[in-house]
Amino acid sequence: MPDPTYTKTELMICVAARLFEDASTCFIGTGIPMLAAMLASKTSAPNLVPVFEFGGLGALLEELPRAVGEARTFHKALAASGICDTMETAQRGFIDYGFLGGAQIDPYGNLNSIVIGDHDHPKARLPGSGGGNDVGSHSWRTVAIMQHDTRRFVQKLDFITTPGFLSGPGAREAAGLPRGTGPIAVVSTLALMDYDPVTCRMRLKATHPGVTIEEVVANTGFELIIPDKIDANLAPSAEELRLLREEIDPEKLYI
Amino acid sequence: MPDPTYTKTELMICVAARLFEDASTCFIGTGIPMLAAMLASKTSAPNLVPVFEFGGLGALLEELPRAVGEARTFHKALAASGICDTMETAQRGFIDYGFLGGAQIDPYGNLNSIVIGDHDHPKARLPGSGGGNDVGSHSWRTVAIMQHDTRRFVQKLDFITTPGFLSGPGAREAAGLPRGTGPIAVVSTLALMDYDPVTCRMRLKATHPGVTIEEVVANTGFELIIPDKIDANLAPSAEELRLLREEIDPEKLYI
Amino acid sequence: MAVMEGEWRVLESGRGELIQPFDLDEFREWNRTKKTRKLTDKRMSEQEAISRFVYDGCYIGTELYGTVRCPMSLARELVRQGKKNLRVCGQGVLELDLWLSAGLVKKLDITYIGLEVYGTSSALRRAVESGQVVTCVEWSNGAISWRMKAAAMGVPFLPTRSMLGTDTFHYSAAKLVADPFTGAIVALLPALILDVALIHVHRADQYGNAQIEGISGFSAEMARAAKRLIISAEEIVSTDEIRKYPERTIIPYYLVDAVVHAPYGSHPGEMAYIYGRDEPEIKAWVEASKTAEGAQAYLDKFVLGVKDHFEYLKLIGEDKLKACVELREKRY
Amino acid sequence: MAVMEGEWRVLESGRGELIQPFDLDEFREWNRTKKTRKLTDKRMSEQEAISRFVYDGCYIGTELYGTVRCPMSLARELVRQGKKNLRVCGQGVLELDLWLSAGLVKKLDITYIGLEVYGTSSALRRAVESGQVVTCVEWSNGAISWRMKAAAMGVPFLPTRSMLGTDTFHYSAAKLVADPFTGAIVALLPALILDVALIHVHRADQYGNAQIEGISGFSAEMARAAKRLIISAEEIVSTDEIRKYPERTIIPYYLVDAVVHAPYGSHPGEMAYIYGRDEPEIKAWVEASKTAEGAQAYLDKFVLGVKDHFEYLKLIGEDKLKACVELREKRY
Repeated sequence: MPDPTYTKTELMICVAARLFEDASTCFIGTGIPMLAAMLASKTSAPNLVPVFEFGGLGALLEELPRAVGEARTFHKALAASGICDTMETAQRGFIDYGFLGGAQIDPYGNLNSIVIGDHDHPKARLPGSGGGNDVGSHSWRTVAIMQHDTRRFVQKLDFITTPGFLSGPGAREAAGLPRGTGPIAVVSTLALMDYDPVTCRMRLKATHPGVTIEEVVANTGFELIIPDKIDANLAPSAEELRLLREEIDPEKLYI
Repeated sequence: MPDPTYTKTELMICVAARLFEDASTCFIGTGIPMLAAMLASKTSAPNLVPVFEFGGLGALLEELPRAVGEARTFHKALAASGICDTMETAQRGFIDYGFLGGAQIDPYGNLNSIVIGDHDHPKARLPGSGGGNDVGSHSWRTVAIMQHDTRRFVQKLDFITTPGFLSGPGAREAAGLPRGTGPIAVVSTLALMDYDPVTCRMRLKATHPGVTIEEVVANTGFELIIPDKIDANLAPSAEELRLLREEIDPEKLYI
Repeated sequence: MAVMEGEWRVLESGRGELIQPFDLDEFREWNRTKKTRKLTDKRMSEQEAISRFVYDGCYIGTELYGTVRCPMSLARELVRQGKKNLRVCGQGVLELDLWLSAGLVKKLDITYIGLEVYGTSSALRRAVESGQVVTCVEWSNGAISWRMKAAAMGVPFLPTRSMLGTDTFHYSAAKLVADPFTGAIVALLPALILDVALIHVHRADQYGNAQIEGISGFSAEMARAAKRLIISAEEIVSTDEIRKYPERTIIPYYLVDAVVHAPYGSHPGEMAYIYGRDEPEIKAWVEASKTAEGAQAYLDKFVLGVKDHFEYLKLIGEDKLKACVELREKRY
Repeated sequence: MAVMEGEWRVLESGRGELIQPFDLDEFREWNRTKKTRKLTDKRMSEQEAISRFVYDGCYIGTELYGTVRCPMSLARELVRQGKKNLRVCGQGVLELDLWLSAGLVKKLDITYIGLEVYGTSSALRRAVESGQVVTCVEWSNGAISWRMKAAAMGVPFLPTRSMLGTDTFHYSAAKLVADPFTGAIVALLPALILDVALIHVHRADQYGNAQIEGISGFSAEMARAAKRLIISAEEIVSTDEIRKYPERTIIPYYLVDAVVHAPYGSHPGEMAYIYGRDEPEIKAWVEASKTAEGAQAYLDKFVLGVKDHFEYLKLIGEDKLKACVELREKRY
C-alpha cells in the first residue's frame, strides 16, 4: 500500500530516482538530484557512479551531501580529482546522465539559472550557470527536475543558461555541441515529460497520482505536446519513503 | 694547485657548473648537464632548483641521475608532477636556465638533434627533439654544452630542432617565442662562448687552459666573433675534480 | 611574420567585457622577477598577508567553494581591511557573500554565487540588482576553471565545447571559431591571470609547498594562474615531510607569496578529514543575510567585531569546533 | 552557423602528416559504447591483453620512458605476438628499440628515441635510415604530451609557444595561428587519440583503478587519450584500498580495458620505491643493439625465447632482481 502522506517533493524525487540507469555515470548537482541519486543507488541502481563536478567520482552515498564539493561527494570514492578533470571527462563523452535544476525551462528543454528580466538590469539575479551549462553541453542525456508552474515552464526564457535542444531539431549540432546529446526528460512536481523526437518539443509522458492532464497544462506556460497515451507515475512505495525519510534526509533538509 | 690529469670532459663540466646561478630554476637534460648541475649544487649553487622534464622539481642531487625520469630526479624533491606541469611551468616563465646538448650548433645558437642530411632520407637519424625544443623555447636563458669540432659547430644546420636566435636579432619574438628569452652561452671542450648582443652571433668569451684562439677558430665551422679581450677559464680545482670523481660520477659513466 | 590582431576569422564574440585583460609576456616577466626561487620563510598573519598583497581594485579569486576548504579566515580579514572595488571571479558561497554584503565587489566573472542547499544568495541579489556590482560577465564552472588552466599553461586561450549556442556564451567574453583541423566549432576561452588568489590547504611548509587531501577543486590551476598567491593552511609541516612525498605537492613553493597558519581556516565550512561543516553557523549567515541589516549585524559580530582569526575562533567557542571535528570525514 | 573547414586563417601548416587523424564525436561515441561503467574484473595475462587489444596497424603508445616505469612486460609480449605496421608516438628507450629491431614500426610521431646516458639508438638509425620506418613526424616532448592532453580534455587542439620558428614545427603536423585575443602567434597542436596505450603503474585494483608513486610522467594524459588502455601493475590491491585514498587514483577504472599483474614489469628499468635499474641488463641491450644481428640475438634470448613475463623473470634470475630491489629509491 502506498503511503498517502507523501509530499509533492518526495514524489518528484521518487519519479526522478526511477530514471537512473544502473551502472551509469551521472553528474549530480546540489539538492534534489542528490536525493534522487541516493535513492536510486539504494533501490534500482546499486552500481550507479555518481560524479560531482569538483572531483568526486564513484563515491558511496552513505550520507547526503549538502554541497557539490563536500567530503560526502568523495566518501570512499574511486577517485577524487578536480573540476577540470571532471568536466573534461564529460567533454570526452564519459558522462551518461546529467541531473539539473533551473529557475525556468522552455519547450526545448533549455534552462535559465542566471537572471529574470534583462541581464544588465535584472529583476532578479539568480546564482548563475555553475556547472549547469557544462553538464547540459557534454552529458549524453540530461534530466531536469523542476517545480511545475507557469513562472517556471515558460515559452521563452529570459536567458538561455544551459542548452536543451536550443531552437529545435539540429540546433545543438549546428552550434557545435557534441553529437547525439540532449535532454531526455523533465521531472516536475506534477508530471514526467519527455521530448517529441521530431520537433524536439516537450511532451507529457506520465502524470503523478491525483494530477490531471488539465492541471499539468494549466501550469505550463507553453503548448505542451499531449500524446494519445499518457502513463501514470506510481506513488512512492513505502520502502522509497522509508529510505528517503530515515536514511537519506533524516534532517529534513529537503523533504 | 690544479690537478693536471683532468680530461676535456671534466673541464667542460666544471666550466658549465660555474655558470649555474644559485637559487635559480634550471632545466637539466640527460648527461653532462646533470653532472654540471650536481657539481654546481655542491659548490657555488647550493640552492639550485633542478627541474627534470618528466616531473621532478627541487630534488636533492645526492646521486647522479641516469635518465630524466628516474627516481634520482625526484629524490627528496619538493614536488613530483608530470611533464605537462613542468613544461607549462616553463611556458609560464618560471624556468630561469636550460642546459642543452645537441649534435650541431650554428652561429645563432640554434641546435640540431634530429637529423644529419635530408629529413626524409637521412644520412643519420638522431634521437629527436625530446624536451630540447621546449627548453630552448621557454627557458629565460639557455646554455649549450657541446663537443667542439667543425662537424658540430656549423654554418648551417641540417635541421633546426631547438631555437637559438633563429635567423638573428628579433627573430625569436617575430616567430612568437616568449619575449626576452634566448641562448646566453656555449660551453665546449675548447672554450666558453657567448653571443654578441647586437648581431646575436656566437662570440668567443674564454678559452680553456692550454687552448689557443686559433685552435678554437680551426674547430669552428663558421666565423666566430673574436673580441679584443678574451678571458681564460680556470682549470678544474682539486676539489671540483674530487667531487666529480668521488661523489658525482664514481661509476665513470661520463668522465 | 608580423600578424595583425584579429587576422583569425572569429565567427562570433561574446559581448561580455574581458574585465581582466592578459599579457602572457608580462606574466612571464612577473614570474621571473617577482617570484623568488629561494626557499624563504613566508609565514605571516592574515593581517599581514592581506595588507601586503591585496589592494583596492585588484582582480581576486578564492578556492574552493564557500563551505568546502575555503580560505574563510583570509576572506574575513579582507573585509576587516575593507579592500574595495574588487573584481572577482567564479563561484562562491559564504566568502563572496561577505564581500558582497560589505560592498567590496565591483565586477564579477560569475559562475555561481549561492547558498547551495539553502538556495539563492540574497547578498548577490542586493548587490547586482542595486547596481552596486556594475558588471556580471557569465561563464560556466568548467569555463572559468579552464580560463585559469590556460593561464596556468602559459597559453592565451583554451578551446571548449561548453557554452555553445547559449546566452551564457553571448554574455561571456569568449570567442567562437572553427577548429582548423576538422572544422568543428569551439569556443575559445581567454586566459585568466588573477592579481591575487587565496587558497586554503591541509598542510604547507614555511616556504609554501602545499598539499591537499581529497578533491583538489581548481587549486592547481588557480595557484598557477595568480600573480600573488596567499596560502592558508591547517597545519605547518617541516620541509622534510614535504620531501618525503613529493608527488603530493600540488602547489610548489615558488608560486606562493604568503603562508598563513590558519587552523579551522575554513570554518564554518568543512575541511575533509579534519573537521566537518558547522551547520548552525552556516544557517546563521543564511538567516542574517536575508536583509541588508541582518547581514551587517552578522559582519559586525563575526567579522568586524573580532580582531583576527583567533578571536573569531574564540567567539565561536571550543565546544562548537570540537563538535565539527567529530563530524569530519574519515579514511574508513 | 554552418562553417566551412579552414575558414580560420592559418598562417602556416607543418608539412608533417597527421598520421592519426581524429574525430572527437567519434571518440565520444567510442567512450560511450565501448567503455563500460560497470566494475568488472579486467585482470588478464600479457598474452591475452595484447592479443585482444593490439592489432596490426594500430596507433600505439607507451608510458613513461624506456628505463623508468615502463610497461616492458607488455612491450616484450607485443614483440612475441609480432603485431606489425605499428604507428607509434613519442619517446622511447628500450621498449621502442625492441619494436624497431623487430621491424614492427611503420610510422613515428617522434620526440626522442635514444639510450639516454648510453647515447643514440642504433635500432632507430637502422629502421629510419633503411626506410623501414616510412614516416617520422617531429614533435617536442612537450608538444606530444599536450597533444594527448588535448584528446584527454576532449578538445580538437591546444595552443603552445613551443616549436615556433624551427624545423621541428615545419616537419610536424601543427598549425600556426594568431591568438584572436592578443594577436600573439601560437602553434596549434592537434589532439592525439591513440588506438592503444600501455601504462605501467605501482598498483591497481581488479577493475583498473590505478595509482602511481613519484612523478606521473604523462600517464594521466595518455590514459585519457586512448581508445584501449592496458594497465600493468606491480601489485593488485583491493578496491577498499583504492577507496581509502581516492585522491591517489590517477587512472580511474572506466578508462581501463585490461589489468595485467606484472611484478618487475619495468625490468630492466626501474620502478621508484620498489626496485632500481638493472644496469648490466640495460647495457646488454646497448651492446647487443649496435648491430642488427646482435639485436636479433637479444630478442631471441630475452623476448622470443621466453614464453611469458614469468619465464623472462626466471631467465633474469632471482639474485639480479633482488639486487635491483636493494637499489630502489626510498622514502628517506
